[in-house]
Amino acid sequence: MARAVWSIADSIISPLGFTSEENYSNIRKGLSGVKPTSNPQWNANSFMASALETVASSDASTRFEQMAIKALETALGSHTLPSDKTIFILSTTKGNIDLLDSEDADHPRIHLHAVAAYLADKFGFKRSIVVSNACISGVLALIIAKRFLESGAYDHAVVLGADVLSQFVVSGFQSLQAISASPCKPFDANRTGINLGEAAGVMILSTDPKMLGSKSSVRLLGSGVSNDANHISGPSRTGEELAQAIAQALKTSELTPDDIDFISAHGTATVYNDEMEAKAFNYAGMSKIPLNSLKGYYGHTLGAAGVIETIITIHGLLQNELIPTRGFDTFGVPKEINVCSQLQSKPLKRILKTASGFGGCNAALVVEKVNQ
Amino acid sequence: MFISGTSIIRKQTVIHKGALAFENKSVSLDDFLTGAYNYLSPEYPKFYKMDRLAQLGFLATEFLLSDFPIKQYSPESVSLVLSNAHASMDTDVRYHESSKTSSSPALFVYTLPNIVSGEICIRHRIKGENTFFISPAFDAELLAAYVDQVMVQPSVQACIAGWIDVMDSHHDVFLYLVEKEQRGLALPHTAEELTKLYR
Amino acid sequence: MSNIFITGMGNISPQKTWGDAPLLSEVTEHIHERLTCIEPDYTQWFDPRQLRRMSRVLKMGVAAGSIALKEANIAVPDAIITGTGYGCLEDTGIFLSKMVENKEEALNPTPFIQSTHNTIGSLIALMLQCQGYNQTYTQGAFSFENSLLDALLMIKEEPALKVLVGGVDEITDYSHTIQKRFGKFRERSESNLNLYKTEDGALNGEGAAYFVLSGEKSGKSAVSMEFVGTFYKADAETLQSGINDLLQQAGLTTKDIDFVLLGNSGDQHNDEALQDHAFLLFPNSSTGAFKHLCGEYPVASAFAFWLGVKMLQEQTIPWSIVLKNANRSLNNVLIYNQYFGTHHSFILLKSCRDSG
Amino acid sequence: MEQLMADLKKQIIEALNLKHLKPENIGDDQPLFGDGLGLDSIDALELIVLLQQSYKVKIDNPQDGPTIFRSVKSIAEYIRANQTA
Amino acid sequence: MKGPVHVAGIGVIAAIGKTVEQCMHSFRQHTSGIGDITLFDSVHRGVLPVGEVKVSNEELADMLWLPKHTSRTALLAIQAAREAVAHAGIDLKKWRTGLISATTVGGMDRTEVFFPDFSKDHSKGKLHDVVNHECGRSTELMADDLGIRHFISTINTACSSSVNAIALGTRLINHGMLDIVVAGGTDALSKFTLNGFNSLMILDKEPCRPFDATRKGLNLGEGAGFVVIVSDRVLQQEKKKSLAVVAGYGNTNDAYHQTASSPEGRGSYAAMQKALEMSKLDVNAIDYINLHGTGTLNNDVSEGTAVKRFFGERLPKMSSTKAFTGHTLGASGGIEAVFSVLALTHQCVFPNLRFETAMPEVDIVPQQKFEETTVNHVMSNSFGFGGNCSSIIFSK
Repeated sequence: MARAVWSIADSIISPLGFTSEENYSNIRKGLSGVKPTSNPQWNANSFMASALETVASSDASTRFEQMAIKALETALGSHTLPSDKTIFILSTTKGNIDLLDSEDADHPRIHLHAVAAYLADKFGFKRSIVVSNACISGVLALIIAKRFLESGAYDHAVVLGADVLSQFVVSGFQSLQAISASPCKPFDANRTGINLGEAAGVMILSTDPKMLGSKSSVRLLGSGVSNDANHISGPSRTGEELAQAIAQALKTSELTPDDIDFISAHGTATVYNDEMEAKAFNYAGMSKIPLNSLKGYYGHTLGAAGVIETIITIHGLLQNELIPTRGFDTFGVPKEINVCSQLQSKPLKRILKTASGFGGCNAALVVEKVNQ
Repeated sequence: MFISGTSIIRKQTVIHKGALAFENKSVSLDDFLTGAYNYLSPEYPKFYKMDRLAQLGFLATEFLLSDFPIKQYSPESVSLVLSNAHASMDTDVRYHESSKTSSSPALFVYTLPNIVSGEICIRHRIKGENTFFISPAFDAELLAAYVDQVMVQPSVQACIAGWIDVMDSHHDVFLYLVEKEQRGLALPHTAEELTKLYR
Repeated sequence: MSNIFITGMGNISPQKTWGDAPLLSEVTEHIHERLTCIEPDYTQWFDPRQLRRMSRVLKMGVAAGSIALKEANIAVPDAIITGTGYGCLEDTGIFLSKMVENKEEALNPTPFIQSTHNTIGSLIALMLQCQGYNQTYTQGAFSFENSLLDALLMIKEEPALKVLVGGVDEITDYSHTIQKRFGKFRERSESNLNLYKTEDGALNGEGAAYFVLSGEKSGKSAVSMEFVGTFYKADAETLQSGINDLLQQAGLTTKDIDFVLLGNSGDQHNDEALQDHAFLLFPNSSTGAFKHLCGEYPVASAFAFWLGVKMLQEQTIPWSIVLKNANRSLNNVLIYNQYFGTHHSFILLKSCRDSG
Repeated sequence: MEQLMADLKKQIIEALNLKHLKPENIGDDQPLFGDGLGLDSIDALELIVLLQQSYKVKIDNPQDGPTIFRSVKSIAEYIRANQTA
Repeated sequence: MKGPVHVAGIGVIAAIGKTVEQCMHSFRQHTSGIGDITLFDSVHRGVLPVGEVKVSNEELADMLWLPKHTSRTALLAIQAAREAVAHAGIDLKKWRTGLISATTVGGMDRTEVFFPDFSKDHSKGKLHDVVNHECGRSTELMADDLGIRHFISTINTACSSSVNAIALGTRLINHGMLDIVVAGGTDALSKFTLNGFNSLMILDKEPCRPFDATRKGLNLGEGAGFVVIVSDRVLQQEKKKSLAVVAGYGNTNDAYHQTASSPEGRGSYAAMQKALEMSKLDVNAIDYINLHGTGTLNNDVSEGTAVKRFFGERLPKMSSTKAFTGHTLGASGGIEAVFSVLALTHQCVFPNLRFETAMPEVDIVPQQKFEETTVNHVMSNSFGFGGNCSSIIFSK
């Protein structure tokens, strides 16, 4: 029997706040970080994005690192983790890619493993690894952490998901014509693409229930990961593969679809992604289960998305609240799904977090509330 | 867990299961890659659209699976755990250059390391899980430990794992196949064996 | 001592390896992408009627066998053992292309008859009317070593036997074209003498060499074969323990090896590994290489065998083969061959001048 | 007939690689097998192929070889008798 | 340190069965495997009968979990060798194990696929079709599959190859160099051999009739047969049953002609003699001979004459099983070694199908019915082009 893996602390640094609680309360209020953004370094013209204007680089650290450090400091708080029993996992797609634009293009920390080592060193973690698997990186990093903890290789894991806006990423998504000129509308009939965003989120996982103290908490259950084997940048036409990852997550949790109370979907608000997800949830027998996408609040934060969206969903789980899908008003996907459009109260026990990304990858993770 | 095959590409030389399979040092890396493709003649014109990382991954798996019928496993039961040091930096730099004039979407889609995983999955119809780690150097401990954890997932039968790095003309690929069953000369899947095989 | 003596040798190779000239006093330079044998005039040994149906590889093999028997001063051996990785490629190619061209109609039988690997050894038997043991091994780069091992067992079983053992392989236009497409062989025409100076891969070669092995010393037989060991897909540790076991059984240690003849082929990847390993195992021995002289082919170790025996017989080290000279007298020569990293073999040759 | 035999001699030398012989060395009636030219059963099979390729004359039973291939003359006679054109 | 070398496991695939058990069943039922070509294209399809293993390459590859472009020669070999190893039930990795295989065509069945494209344009043809062309490669594929690294060898002395493989294995065990050897042979049908034998005009257009007066030639077949031979020590320590012991073997050359056997069968006589001498048996002790018996005019007279000379008037029971399987070339010695061991373990002799009238040249009347009878010593003959002759004796 694998050891139980608990979430013992978390943090989010985003335009919606500098702690998870602050973020959650702003989302409850319906606020969004997405707004017209003018930053000549990123793009000559103004564009719609969720940018974190209050964090700047320092002499020692880049913007990316500053965000990461703040998130780590907040989450770690008073927790001291034994360095030899703790693994630090960084989830990011591009890390310090904006250094390519700076005068310091040869900066050693342009390489992802070097950033991870730098952050690990700052916080005294002996072992760090980097997961860079496109937009499922965050969920995947949680799954990897969970596996390392279950196997007994480590007792604690610090999972950091982070990505920043940059000329690189903005121009890239623009070249793909994927960026919406207005705030994104996941699963909506009038959706026109994504908004980019930047954020950092940290989850501290542990196998030691004593670390939980007296508060209610959650444990990570089963997971599933799959590949479409269809197209490197377009999602599967059928959604079978995401459904397969979900089925795998349920199976390894020893649950059925009915045991899931709420789904935090990927919901990027591109035409094809949202269609694919709708098909997948049908395949998985989950068309009736309420779901949301948090992209309307944060934009697509790439390597951070899986972590911060899991954190917000966990907070909803603990509060027995369903967070609505900001931007959604007219149902617009070819298969029936239950898109949550209003803040609701409901007894919740388990949630499912999914993500899908370039390269055809999909990930799914089940989280369960445990009342102490 | 057992290592049933390996494929190495470095110094413009392909070593398959320990034997020299293809070599051409007198040309550029790109010409070497096309040479190796022509040698295999797999009739997969999409190869020419790929970036170097994906081309290397394509070729290495082509060799790795050339004498292994991976298709006998169900698509869902085969996984991929890859790693490297430079992520997609080789293509990132090229894309970044292109973005100064007009951004190339064809290049941008390759600016993620796991695109190579996607290409391999498409080519071999692999639908199991994939993971991409970034490490400063080939990390036998990480691969041995993590691949074992992937392999104990109930649905997983086989896993293609290893190291696939490219930056400018530097390239270093070491892919291997892990299976639950020991067949033939398969070696135990341990960090020690991996270190030996990688050397 | 094993008491397996080499009493006669015949070698047709890309060098002038027959006749009376001192050992490799002249090295033949080939400027071509493959090394081809320098062939003698076969009519000096055979009636043209005997030669009329023979392909090149058959002539080379039969001639090498005949030279070896002459040197050993025996008319008919007790056994004939042949190693060939590729067999008779030319006839195989002719039959295949005719089969395709003529759409399986009206095919000449001769190339088919002579396409089988045992043609070389059985033709020698037929010409000599030798009804004894007749064997052909075809295990890639172990073909010659397998043959030596068989001879070794045979002489241990019956020391009076005189066994003709050889290794024969040819390059044909078809085989060269196909092998080049595998990218293992270099494609540029350049001097074979520069083989180890560039990184382009191995140089395709060929050759035919036969030896008379016997449990009884005679004539020039101042050299014995102590052991032969083959290692398939072995790692460095297996090779190390393998050579140590073989040496121990022969009552020797790595320190006793005076000269190591290495199977460097010009393929840098495997050459580096081989050389590093040899320097590690035999730090104080002289080392040399031979494939710039004969090229890479499955039975190249038969060329090395000839070279090693000659070196011990004449007590000379040809300058053209030296990689490292440790200035040692020549008593034990170890052939440490490798073939594209998958096939490794050890053969130990020993001088027996002193033991009378 | 003379021309046919002259052609045959050239073709036999070529097909059986009898380079040490010239056409004039082969007598019309000289036995080809055994002590004559020293040909053997493989040569007989080669001659069957030669007749089929050059003269479209088929010999189905190799046992007929010794009679047909006794000499150049007997081959020529067989060709004449069996050529359909 | 010579001790008896035992047969501890057998495996076979041939036109009459994919396993030992299926072959035994065919023998009991007198079911021949000779029929039309169905698995490859040839102008001789429908004209020349063959002994085909009725499983396509794809099915074989699927069955064995091997890649589809693997040569048929290797696929057949792996099937038979796996059966033999499983039958022996010994963990090969615990001992010094060698693999000695025999083949005459190697990967020719794939080279034939490669060659038409290649001959039109030398940059064409898929290289994975020729990569395993060499005979030795099929053995390496087997070694990789069975996990054998200690010693590998391939023998190609045409149709006598596999007997020589088993003999070499026995010697290596006797010399204390190996503990276990998987030995035998394999060959797949190919257009190359079919046309080759056709150019020699020794293929019968009817199912072959070895030793019959009306015989017209041989039928080609395909398959593989392997035995696992072990030292006495292995047998004791692994607590296994000995199926048979290798009592003697002989290898000679007829030195008469490139393809034909001498009329008096001097090479075959000498091979039988050497084998018998080594076994230290009396000539009358041989209970059954599995003859080479290809069905060609030349072989059967030559072999028949040698057998008559060797055994005198008191001939043992004998038959050629090639009327069942076709002539499987390099595999024949291995397949027939398996049959010889079966004769000992099942105490039976196999029929020589389709025999009706004895040859006028030499009066040989082979066994015509499957029969259960006392069999203590079996001789198996295999002769080949180039005059290679081998004979082997298995005893209970």
